Amino acid sequence: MSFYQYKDYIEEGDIVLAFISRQAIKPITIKKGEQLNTRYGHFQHDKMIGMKYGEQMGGARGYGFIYLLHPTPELWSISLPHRTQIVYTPDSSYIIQRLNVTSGTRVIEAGTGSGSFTHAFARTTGLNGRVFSYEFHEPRYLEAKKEFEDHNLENTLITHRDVCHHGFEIETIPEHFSSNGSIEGDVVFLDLPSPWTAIPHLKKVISTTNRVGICCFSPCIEQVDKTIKSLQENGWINIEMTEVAGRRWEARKELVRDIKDVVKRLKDIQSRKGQGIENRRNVKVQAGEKREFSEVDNDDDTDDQKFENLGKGYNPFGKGIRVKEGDENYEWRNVTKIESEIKTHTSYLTFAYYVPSKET
Amino acid sequence: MSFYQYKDYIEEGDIVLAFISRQAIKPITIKKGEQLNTRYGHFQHDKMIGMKYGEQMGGARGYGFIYLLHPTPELWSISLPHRTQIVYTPDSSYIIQRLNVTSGTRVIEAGTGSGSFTHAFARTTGLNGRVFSYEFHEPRYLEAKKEFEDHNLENTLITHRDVCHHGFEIETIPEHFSSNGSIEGDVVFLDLPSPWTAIPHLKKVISTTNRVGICCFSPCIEQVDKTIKSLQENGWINIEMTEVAGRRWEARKELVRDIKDVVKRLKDIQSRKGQGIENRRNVKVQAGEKREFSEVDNDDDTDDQKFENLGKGYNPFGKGIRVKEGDENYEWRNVTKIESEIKTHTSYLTFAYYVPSKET
Amino acid sequence: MSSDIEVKPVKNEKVISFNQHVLIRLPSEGVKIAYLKEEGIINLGKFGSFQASGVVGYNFGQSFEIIEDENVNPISFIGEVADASEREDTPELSKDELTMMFSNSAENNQNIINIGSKVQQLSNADIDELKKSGASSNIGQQIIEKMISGHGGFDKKTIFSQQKYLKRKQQKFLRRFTVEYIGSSELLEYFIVKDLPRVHGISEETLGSILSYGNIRPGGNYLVIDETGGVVIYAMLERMKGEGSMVVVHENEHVNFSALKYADYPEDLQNEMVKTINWLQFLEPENEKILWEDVDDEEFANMKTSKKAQYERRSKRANYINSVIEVAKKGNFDALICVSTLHLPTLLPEILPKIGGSRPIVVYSQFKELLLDTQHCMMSDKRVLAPSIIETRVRKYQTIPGRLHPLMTSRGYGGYILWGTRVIPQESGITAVGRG
Amino acid sequence: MSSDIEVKPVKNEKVISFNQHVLIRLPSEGVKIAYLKEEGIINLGKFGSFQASGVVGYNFGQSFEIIEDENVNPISFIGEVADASEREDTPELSKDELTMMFSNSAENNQNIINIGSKVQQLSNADIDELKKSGASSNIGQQIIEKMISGHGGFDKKTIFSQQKYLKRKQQKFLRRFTVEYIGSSELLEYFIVKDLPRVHGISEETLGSILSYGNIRPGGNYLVIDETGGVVIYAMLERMKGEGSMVVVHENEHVNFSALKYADYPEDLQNEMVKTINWLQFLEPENEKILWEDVDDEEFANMKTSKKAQYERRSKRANYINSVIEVAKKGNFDALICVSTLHLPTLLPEILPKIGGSRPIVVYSQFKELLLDTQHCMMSDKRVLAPSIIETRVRKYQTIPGRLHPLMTSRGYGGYILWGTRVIPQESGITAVGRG
Repeated sequence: MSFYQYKDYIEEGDIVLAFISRQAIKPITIKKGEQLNTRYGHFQHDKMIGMKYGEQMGGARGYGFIYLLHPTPELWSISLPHRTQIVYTPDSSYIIQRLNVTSGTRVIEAGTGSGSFTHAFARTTGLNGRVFSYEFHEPRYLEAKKEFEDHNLENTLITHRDVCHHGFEIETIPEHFSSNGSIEGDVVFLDLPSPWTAIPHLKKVISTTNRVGICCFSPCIEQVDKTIKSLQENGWINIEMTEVAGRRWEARKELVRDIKDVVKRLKDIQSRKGQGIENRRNVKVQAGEKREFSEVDNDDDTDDQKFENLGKGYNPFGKGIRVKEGDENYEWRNVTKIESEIKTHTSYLTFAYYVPSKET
Repeated sequence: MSFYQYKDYIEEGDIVLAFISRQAIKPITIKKGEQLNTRYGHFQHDKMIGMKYGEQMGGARGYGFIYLLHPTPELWSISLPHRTQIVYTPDSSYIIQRLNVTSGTRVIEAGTGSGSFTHAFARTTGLNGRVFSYEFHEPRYLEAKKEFEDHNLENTLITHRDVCHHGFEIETIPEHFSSNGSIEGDVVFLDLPSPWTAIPHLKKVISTTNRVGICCFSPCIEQVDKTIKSLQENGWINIEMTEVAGRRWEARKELVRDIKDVVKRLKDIQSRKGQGIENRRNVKVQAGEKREFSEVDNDDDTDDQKFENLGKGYNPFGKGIRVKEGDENYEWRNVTKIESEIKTHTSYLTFAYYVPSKET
Repeated sequence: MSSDIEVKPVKNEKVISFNQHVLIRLPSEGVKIAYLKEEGIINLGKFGSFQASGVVGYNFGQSFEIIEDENVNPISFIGEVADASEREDTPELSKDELTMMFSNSAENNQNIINIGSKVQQLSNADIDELKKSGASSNIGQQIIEKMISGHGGFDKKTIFSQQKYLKRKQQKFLRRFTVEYIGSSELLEYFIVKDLPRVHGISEETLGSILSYGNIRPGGNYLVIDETGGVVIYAMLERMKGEGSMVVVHENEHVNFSALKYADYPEDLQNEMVKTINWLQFLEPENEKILWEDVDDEEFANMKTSKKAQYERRSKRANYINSVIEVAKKGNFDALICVSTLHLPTLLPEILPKIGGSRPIVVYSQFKELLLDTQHCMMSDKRVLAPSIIETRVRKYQTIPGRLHPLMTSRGYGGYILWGTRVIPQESGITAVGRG
Repeated sequence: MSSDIEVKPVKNEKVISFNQHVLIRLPSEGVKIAYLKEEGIINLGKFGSFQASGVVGYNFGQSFEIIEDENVNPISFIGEVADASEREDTPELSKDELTMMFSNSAENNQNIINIGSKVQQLSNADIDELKKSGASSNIGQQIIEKMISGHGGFDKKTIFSQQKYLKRKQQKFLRRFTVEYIGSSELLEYFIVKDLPRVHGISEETLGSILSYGNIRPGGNYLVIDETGGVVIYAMLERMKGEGSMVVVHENEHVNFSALKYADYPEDLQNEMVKTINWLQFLEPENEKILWEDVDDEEFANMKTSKKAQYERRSKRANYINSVIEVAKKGNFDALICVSTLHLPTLLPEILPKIGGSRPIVVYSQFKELLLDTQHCMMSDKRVLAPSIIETRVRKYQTIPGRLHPLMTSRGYGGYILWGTRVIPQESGITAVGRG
């Protein structure tokens, strides 16, 4: 299992994302003898071995099912618990695209946070690229370090460091991460409480030979203000702040309720009411153009009770009974429904470039 | 013609909004002998008199048409030239709703600006309500004053005033505008460059007997910051800043392009190509499962030229010919298309309330 | 201009009064509707209860805190900090200061640690003790602060989890509330919180746009379809404030006006302004008119008392139905306001003749796709000019100077409106120029 | 881990080089693509023209101003202010200062007056004179400033009209530009400006989400439908940088790769990575394989020279088609990337078997309604898990400290993607629990 390429069949030691529902995707590492227990069933690792990634798997006791998914940075990010601070795909995909992160790009990221964006950087830069990730908070650093090792993120180097105070330089860069003894980052991503304190340290670690892009990720507008000023003071150009709004829509069906059926139903009610009255009181129903009062009026309580005995009557829209969405006995219209909770803000994204001057 | 009620038939002196196109709605005042000239035709006022509001009207020389619309604040706002600063309906309708402006509400508005929002306030508060509008800029004040008179906005009083420096108090309030000798505004709308300088003056003119709502309308975030501080210092509570995004969608149709037709067309091309080659070269076309090379290859220039002589061939999607949207010979799918230019920002709206303390 | 006509208010909108419904806004951002009876006690559940008489006489918008014996004290706003002298313990932190602190840590969230129950040093027993220790309502605030100060990792939590934490705690302990007038926004908010599908996901801003694009104003005469139980009708009535009328078309035997029970309109005023008619009556007026002939005086005099009552009731109802059918037949309504799940492409052509020239057509739906079909139907029907689907979305901000940002999440709803203008096309003799 | 493998760059992405296309960004926010030939002159129309050799050797991202004799000077950025010593006249206003001034007046726009041509005190003759008076390129800046200072009402205009005014003037006179590498965002931007319908309204952010949700990376093997003329293919190639491959299915005799002409990929590399096949070949592979038998050596030797060339060409082409048909038949692609106006509910079931297990399906459309139909089709077809329509929209700000606000208007485009995961459902024996 690797974030750098797909494999087809599951083996022991592989990571599988067990898709239980849209809201529940659980990462597991396959180990003989173990079992995944969910409220939708129990799933033995032994049986997963040899199955195809993507396969649907039935539960051990004959009920429930999951799908066995191959990890990708995008699925990984939605499998993380929501309490963690995560840079989700609408933001990360835009940052990657806008800063032209491709195979071979050298990325500087601080802080690592949940490590979700690190995965996307690692995948996109590939084995020819390098990701230098910095995390200040030690427990989180250790957790991320282990996770990156478990996930074989070979092109990623995580460092325990408060970059705001101590900068980005690494004394002993492993040789295969070094570019002429230096970091030489092409792209910088700062998800820090005070990026303006880190920006002055960047000059020592960014590329000396090509244009460098940066994105600073800050929730509050006042942080943006300070960030812009710091970027300006440190020679960054083309500064532009943006926001990304990501929305997700589900497919739904809405019942087509035609007026003809409404009218038919109202007529049915009237005729049954008239019939009821006739039966009960033997009142002669006028066969004229206009209606007898009793056919339209039912504010007489005793009438109502009696009508109920006449049965359910014509009901075109299944009111009162539960109509299953998409029931073929009814006509439906496809509609899109927005997710029930939308992310109205993630952070402000401040982009800029640094162009090292060229001696000519 | 009045913004307070509809009339059915057009009379001399009435204002008519001549709907020429979605982009061109022209307000005219009906005057015998005059003519509206547009590039879509010429329209005589004389003929408009006696026509119904809403009627389609043909041009004088037998071509072109317009619709004769009754003014409403919403149509009025879209009839204004775009260069003017206008509070459009997505913002104004929200402000009116959120601040509970209804029949009888007493509104304070500064500045008047294009007068567009004033119309909406005047309509909604009705003849029992009052609108106190302030404009600093004299030419704009004079223009708005005349317009309000022409439009019979009887419940609206416009004052030429720099409210930031001189406050809102009016020395001689016309009696039918006065409430116990005072303005006693229930709702305040400030569309000013520096609302924070006007806020301290409000206390003298807002209601002393009920909760007062305010909305400050500012394009820049830094203005919001100052506004919030001023509101806090002046005892306003429940301060909340919001943004309104308004989007407009048009109905369009997209051609349904089925894969069966694609395949049919490719087969048609091949068969005509094969036929062409056969005709020209008398090459025996193999009747086997697989294709003769010449049927799929056409990188021979001379072939291409010859094929053109074979006629248009099967063309399921009208490529090359212009298919009119909705042409009944094709299958279509209804889609919504967003307007070509969207307003991504109007202003930030900062709301707050002031509750006069009650002696108990 | 009716400058000296003083409109009789149908209910008190300014001062909290008896025999009226009010909206109670709770620290949890929850809302509740209560009816203020004299001698009545309003129970806010875990927030406590108070005597209605304690709040009556204050202006709407007033905040209170519950003190001993179901009494209340007015406070300037729901986040107000009580005097330090009333406090018993340190640290003294106002809600604003707390919020500042929480937000502050967003700029310094490097120390976030995983907070389990172990760092929350206050036991349930501690909380109970605190609850007992003071009769004053600021105990709620105190408990929150104590919990926060006892919460080792609190200032290290992320802004998001802190907000959630504070809200959860406020919800649990603060005994404060605000009494508000039930305007249409408040009524809508109540149902959005309580039962969003019932109001078909209409947001406040979309309701506002319905009313503005619909040109709703005092004195108008509207045709209305409202499947929200009356929230839209209430919003219209509030805009009209006693002047004008509407015909409401519905699909059942009885119209559902359940939301109007909080409206506190006098029954006769409501009946005068809101006429109801079902679709059968609307579409087949001649068939559905009720055959009614008054009996002559002699016959009436001979009726039994019970029969007389029935006769009069039926007479009134027949006359009502026939008169509404007449109003609908006459048409020339000042707008169509439609908030419905009915399939409009087949229904709309039946309604359009009833709308006056140049009047607005406003149709709401939760789903843009449904409006799209209606929009296409309008475009082939020449009687609606320039139909557009309009989406209005409000984004709210955390409004703390220095810590401004949009709220991180919101519920996904709001809906769309389709707005056009009823026009009267010429049958013939019109030649378009330069347009497709 | 291939630490010491140095990848040979397919083209120079760092330094402006000859024989490569570049993007030229103009002060008007227009963009242009130019090919840098040695000895070549690049003509920017009204902005002037310059020698290609003047920009070669600088880093991509470098800005220049045109001086005399089609030479250029490097400048630090496009809004850079030249040294005061180089100037001839006052007032000295930098672009930033100007922008500040314009914005400032947004806070003081009470003095707005209707500005007609009469307040613009600079005549065309004045402008011509100014143009002649200096050979230096900062004449553009000077003219703008002169016009502004001569423009009595300028500081009284609204922020909106000022911005428009400044842009119009910059567009007309500033002789500055930036040379940028044509990444996929730049190529897309070029087409958005030049021909939006051609790229089906894809925005930069949506292109980014296609590539991320599609898990595009070096070494992948993708199935692609791209009706944008190759913009999406280019974006994928850029992410893959020489590693991996894709099969592109198209509907015409020849695939349209017109956008790739700016890509500067060596032809053999492009041909190796991008294989093409038409729908007939894809859907009916057995029928569409080409019957080809090599002639024996003797027969070949006896061919006329022209016949030999044709034979070899046809042999190569037949082998190519047959090999691509084989690759497509084999399937197991690492993603489906589909940017097409074809009707997918009928097409998708034919494609799905070719996509490997757990691989992403990403479908783009300009219209949500079209994706909705496809989404419903996926939901009844069990082979796509959890399909969602995703909308990503970026909002850009006027980024001047103290004057921050979102841009007032933007073009309405962007599109939507439908993202799901290809799965392999069990035919039988699965019992759902607790889910509908």
